[in-house]
Amino acid sequence: MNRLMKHREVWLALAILLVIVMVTLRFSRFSQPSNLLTIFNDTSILMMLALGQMAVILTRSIDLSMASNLALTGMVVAMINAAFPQVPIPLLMALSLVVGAGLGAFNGVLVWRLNIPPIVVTLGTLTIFRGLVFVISGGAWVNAAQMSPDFIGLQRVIFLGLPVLSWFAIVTAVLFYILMTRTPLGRSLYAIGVNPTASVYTGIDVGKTKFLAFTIAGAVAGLCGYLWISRYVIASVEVAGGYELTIIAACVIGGVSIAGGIGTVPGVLLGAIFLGVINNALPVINISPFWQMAISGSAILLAVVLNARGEASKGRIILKKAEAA
Amino acid sequence: MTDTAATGRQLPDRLDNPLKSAVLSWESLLVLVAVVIFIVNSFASPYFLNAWSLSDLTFNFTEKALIALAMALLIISGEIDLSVAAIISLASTLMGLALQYGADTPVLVLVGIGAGLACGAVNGALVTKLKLPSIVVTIGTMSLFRGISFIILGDQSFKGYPKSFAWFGQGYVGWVISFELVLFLVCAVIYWVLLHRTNFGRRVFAIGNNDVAARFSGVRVDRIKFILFCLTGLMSGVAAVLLTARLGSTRPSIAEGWELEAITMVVLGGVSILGGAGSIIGVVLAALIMGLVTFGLGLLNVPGIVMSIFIGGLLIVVIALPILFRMWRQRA
Amino acid sequence: MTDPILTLTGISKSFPGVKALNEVSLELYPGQVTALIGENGAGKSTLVKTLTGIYQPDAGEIRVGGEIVSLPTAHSASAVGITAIHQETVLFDEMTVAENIYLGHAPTNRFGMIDWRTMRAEAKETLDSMAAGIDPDIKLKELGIAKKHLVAVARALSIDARVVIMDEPTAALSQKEIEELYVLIELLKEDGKAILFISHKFDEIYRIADRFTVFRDGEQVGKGLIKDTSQSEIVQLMVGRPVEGIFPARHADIGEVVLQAKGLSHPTEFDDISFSVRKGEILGFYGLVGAGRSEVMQAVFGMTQTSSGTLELSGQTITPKSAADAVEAGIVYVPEERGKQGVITGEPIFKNVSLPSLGKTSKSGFLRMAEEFALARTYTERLDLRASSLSQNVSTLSGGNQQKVVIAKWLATEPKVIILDEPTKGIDIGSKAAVHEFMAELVAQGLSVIMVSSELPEVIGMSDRIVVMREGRMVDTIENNNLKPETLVRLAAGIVEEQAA
Amino acid sequence: QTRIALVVKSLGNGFFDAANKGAQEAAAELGDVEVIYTGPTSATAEAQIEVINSLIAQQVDAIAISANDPDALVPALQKAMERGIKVISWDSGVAPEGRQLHLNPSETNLIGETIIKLAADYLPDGGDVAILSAASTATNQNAWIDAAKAALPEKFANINLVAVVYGDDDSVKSTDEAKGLIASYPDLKAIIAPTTVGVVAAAQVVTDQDLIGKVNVTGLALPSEFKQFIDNGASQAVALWNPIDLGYSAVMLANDLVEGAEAGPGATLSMGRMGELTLDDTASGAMAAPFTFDASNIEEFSKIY
Ligand SMILES: Nc1ncnc2c1ncn2[C@@H]1O[C@H](COP(=O)(O)OP(=O)(O)OP(=O)(O)O)[C@@H](O)[C@H]1O
Ligand SMILES: Nc1ncnc2c1ncn2[C@@H]1O[C@H](COP(=O)(O)OP(=O)(O)OP(=O)(O)O)[C@@H](O)[C@H]1O
Ligand SMILES: [Mg+2]
Ligand SMILES: [Mg+2]
Repeated sequence: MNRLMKHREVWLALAILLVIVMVTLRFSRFSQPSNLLTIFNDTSILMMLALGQMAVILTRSIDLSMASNLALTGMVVAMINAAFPQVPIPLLMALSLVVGAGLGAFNGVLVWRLNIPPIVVTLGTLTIFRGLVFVISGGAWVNAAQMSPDFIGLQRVIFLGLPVLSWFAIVTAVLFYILMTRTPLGRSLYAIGVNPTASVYTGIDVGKTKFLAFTIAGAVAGLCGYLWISRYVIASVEVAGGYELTIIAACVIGGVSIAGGIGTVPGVLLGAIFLGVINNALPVINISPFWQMAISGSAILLAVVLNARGEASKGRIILKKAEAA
Repeated sequence: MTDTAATGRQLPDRLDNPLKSAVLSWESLLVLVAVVIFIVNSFASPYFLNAWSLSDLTFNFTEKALIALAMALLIISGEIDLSVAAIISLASTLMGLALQYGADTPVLVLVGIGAGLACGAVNGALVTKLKLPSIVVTIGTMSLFRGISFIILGDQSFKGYPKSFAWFGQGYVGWVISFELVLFLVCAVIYWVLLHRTNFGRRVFAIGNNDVAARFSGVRVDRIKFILFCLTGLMSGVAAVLLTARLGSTRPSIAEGWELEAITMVVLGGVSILGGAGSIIGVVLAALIMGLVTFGLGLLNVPGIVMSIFIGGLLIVVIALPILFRMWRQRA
Repeated sequence: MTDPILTLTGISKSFPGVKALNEVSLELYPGQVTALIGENGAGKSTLVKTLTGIYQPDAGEIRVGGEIVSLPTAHSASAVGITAIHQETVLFDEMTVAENIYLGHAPTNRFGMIDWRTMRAEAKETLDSMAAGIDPDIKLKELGIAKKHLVAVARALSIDARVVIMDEPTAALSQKEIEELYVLIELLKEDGKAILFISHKFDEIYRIADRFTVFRDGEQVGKGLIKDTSQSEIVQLMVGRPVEGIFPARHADIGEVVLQAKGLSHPTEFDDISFSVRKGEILGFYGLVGAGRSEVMQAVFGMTQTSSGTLELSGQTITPKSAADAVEAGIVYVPEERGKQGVITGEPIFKNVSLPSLGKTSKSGFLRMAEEFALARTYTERLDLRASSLSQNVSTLSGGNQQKVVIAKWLATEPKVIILDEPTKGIDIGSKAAVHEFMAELVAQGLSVIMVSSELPEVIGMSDRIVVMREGRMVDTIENNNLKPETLVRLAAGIVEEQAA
Repeated sequence: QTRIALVVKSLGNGFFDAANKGAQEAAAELGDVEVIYTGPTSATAEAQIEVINSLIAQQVDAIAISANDPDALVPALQKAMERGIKVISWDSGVAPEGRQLHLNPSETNLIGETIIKLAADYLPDGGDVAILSAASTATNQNAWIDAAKAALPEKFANINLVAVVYGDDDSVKSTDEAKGLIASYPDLKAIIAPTTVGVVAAAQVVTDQDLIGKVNVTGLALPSEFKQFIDNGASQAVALWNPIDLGYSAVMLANDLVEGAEAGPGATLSMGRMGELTLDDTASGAMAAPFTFDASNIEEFSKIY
């Protein structure tokens, strides 16, 4: 038990539970399984995006362009669907992965080959990608009526009791878990964040690994582009505007260190769910929506403070050793 | 050992000619870019070369550029503040609140600037006292500050600011020279002196290069970083006064997205996002370039979002060019 | 004579402004230890990095077992059987010991997934074979610096290599661990591996090396068999002039107490430390690596806060809350980690030197460059700094010269007490003598010096009195009169009581 | 040649694209008129001011604006008027001192009453309804909601308005708010969204949660964007004025001012084929009554706008 409490994931899970219990006290239907599953489903896209962002942050980088990538890829597939409704949805989904990965790879190449700091690169592509949404669409929206029923309906199909959207999140989470713990690439992501110099000495190609991290994040953002558009049934320039910071917030709450090298898949999932629960709970317990922003801001600050406290106990502790001996 | 001086082995101050390095500097690249854009603009639109047009142009960037001045120092010291736009919102809201209690112009200005300063102090305290990374702290306070505005204002807006207050955002000092522009130029000079000609500025660079070594060299790192956050908050407060005066009203959603624009100015101005390098002249030039690009394209009725492609592209290209040039020279 | 396993010919490597290696050659023979000797900045580590695929040589060829190889990455180096323990510990704090050993060449199952179980088992086996006593499952950050070095050794051994390179492997190890390393090296020799051993310590070179190669300023200036060559010959090759290894005679008048510490304690790092240092005195601090001496000194310097105890400077109680406070009071500290804590590598020499003295060179807060250059010139010339100009970037200086910049920076503040933490760590023999001579001069001028050092000859040769620390506590303070080195070692290692009993 | 700028809240909005159609139609009808269709990409006042500044620099003859903020644009528009540019607002208004006249798409009270009536018509026994609005600062939405609240007690006694929430014309926020309403008010019978983004979001939520037939979504919607929800039954009927007519009338009015007509309380100006506009004492006037779309006519109108 004591060992368990050392993990911040446990604390985060408890915090989420606490929020759920408190909301339930005021509004009993909140904790019904069906409502909780709805919240999970609502948070699916954020979870996936945060996992992609985590891969990047682990390498001491940051991707500010994910939301713009999502908007651009979403617009591309929505326009294709509107123009050629007969194109099968799986093909469109594959396309969204490819387009997203391509945009991510563009970030990655600039970071890898030109050594431009990631925050600068993605600050640039943040505006470029979103501008391109306008350019390709001429500013016009693609609305529900123009999308094919399959395009909209796929993620809403219930499979084994859960909507397909939730399954996307679950499968992504499992894949990321395997990637992060069991593959050389995943371990390299961590290694680069913990000690970039040492990574070079162990034969890791730091630049290329960062490139792959950006590509992975891009692919996730692209897929989420399709999911987002078909979920909110509108593709416009404004889609997911400002969402890049929410994604980073989910990572931070989930215990990913902005300095790289630290972070787990379960932590990030919980971080996203925490934000999802808060967002769902506020309207339900009749807290004015105007409080929402301040509350999530405070939650982020609280999370960083707790994170820092957790990491602070790093000292060398010469004396204790002396006492124990 | 004392006799080494006698051997007369004098270390020169510097080897390369300062003039030569000035010509090859980032700033001269920016001047070139600015001139080219200016010329292109004057050919592209018949309305560009007009005193009033050029004066209106400055309103597009002065407020953001005021923040960028302080942000430049902060980024040089290795920190960042993403909450500046939220500070504008909160400062403006508090000014509106003061207005409801009958405050007159001087008090309003003090409230705006004071609120900015206080928000900056909160950021500074969180970063320096609790040793937290500034990027996440300010993502948090960004929601918090704007969130407080929303709590205070809800769906309302404050309006009815006095005429004398409006002058700060709409007034002209003489002919087409606006108060905002004059204030910006004065602040630019002040920040230039502060960064490049004082002990404080020297220490800011040292901290940005290596804050551990700076601390070990007796630099009060935390105090300086705290001051820099306060300065950034203060300038956001000043920008809040100007913007509120220019709009004549306050909504919680005011100045949304400005943080990234201010940071773009700083980075385009040649300040290293990793800290330790940069200049105020570069930032002023970058602000001017962004103003020229957006206004020039605006005259052609190009939608703002397309302008942002140019800005984003400019950011990457201007930073990539010297790197590509160096790589090309090394290969040759 | 057997053929060499590894042959280098005509290797050159330049960095902007420095020719680190100029057409050097080197041969390594199976079952033999070759010592690579040279002053700081001679290019030893650069050679190691070109051999391990981290740097690409500008010219020259590398042959392994007679065949020309190219080493574009660290992987390709281990693939041809070259492994190295680098000078800096290049490990991962947040990862487990097992993963630190196997990162980059972890065993995988048939799906390409990392096989954690095999990895842990193999790591345990390697560590046990070294008698390291390290649990492969704990995170690296929980280990002390010496154990970390052992992990680095285990990592090098986990690669089945023909050539093992060790770049100053003993710099951070205590005597006991050094002995264990020697045993390990013997085993590797018996295995027929070729070993390249880099060290500044002649005693260990004479103890374990069979051959030597000497570098000077990036060039190979000599090589031969250790048993045929005397130490002074090697030193002569190394510095290009004879160096006498005698510590300077001092003529300082020891005066009244300047700094007095009473009962300094810290919750986790040290407890009840009391000492005093007098005008014109050198107070030595001896202990094994990790004894907590640096922590005490950093507390005196205001970098960390003590939980109890008092500090008196010239009879007045001071409580430095930051380094700035300490500098103002007249206490300065030359840190151990030069690159990280000592110099600001991105900035030129004169800015480094003037940084703590800006109050003096400036006028009401505004910079005066001329004054800064004058100040920097005065002090760097006193220390005989080797640089091309005062605007040269500190990062382009060699380690010894960087150290001089740090000392110049502090002398410019005209301090009362100067604390030197491992002032000659990793510094070559020539610069070392200069630093020692300079310390003697400082005390002659009436300064008080505290010198933290892990090198016995240095401590005994330079100090007036010696404080010995062990595991965060003060063991004893001894006058340096005909002190036997063994006495100090026993005190530091904690075997005094046993002897008495 | 007369140059009239049609400034909209944000580009890319189908409603405003339709208004532009009408504006171009007016320009063609007038002959020597060029319409500059412009606006920011994000619906903020600051961005709109930059657009206005560039129009001032281009010395256009008139600006017809649908404002993102009634007050914040006033100084910029006053500057435009000082430089001799005619300024009118349409759709979403500007405070009187910032424009010469305002064209309301319809009469505020009429709209307020219509949005409630759309819900009440399908609730013979009355019940709980809630409003999902755009931004909390949106002038026109707030005016309609006030009018609706005023009409409730007398004309729709059995309708119970339980909440007003704001989706900021953002599809995600609107979706969340709609879900919040459904979760908090189990007896909710109708969601009224007097904004085209909100109404689509609410209808999608109702469709997703299988509440078709239980919760009726209504409000103001563009037929082309909303057709499917009339088709699937998530909504019985929605209303809107014709944006084409609105854009057409705005350009006609602006042109009238350029040609020397005076705006002021009581003045009457021409709106071409839409007839005449008589200004009230705040110098604003209404174009026409809102038009209701239901299953009988949605097919036809969805092809137009
Ligand atoms: N990455 C680099 N960039 C620029 N110069 C470098 C770099 N690495 C090494 N140098 C320079 O190359 C020269 C050789 O350095 P190297 O580290 O090989 O010396 P060394 O013999 O290992 O010295 P030490 O005994 O201090 O470890 C030095 O002048 C050093 O400053
Ligand atoms: N476990 C560790 N992890 C990382 N660094 C360590 C560890 N242990 C010691 N070090 C580093 O090694 C150096 C020596 O440790 P410390 O300063 O506590 O002991 P000391 O008695 O002063 O030893 P030294 O003789 O090296 O000065 C310090 O710079 C410290 O940062
Ligand atoms: Mg070396
Ligand atoms: Mg030490």
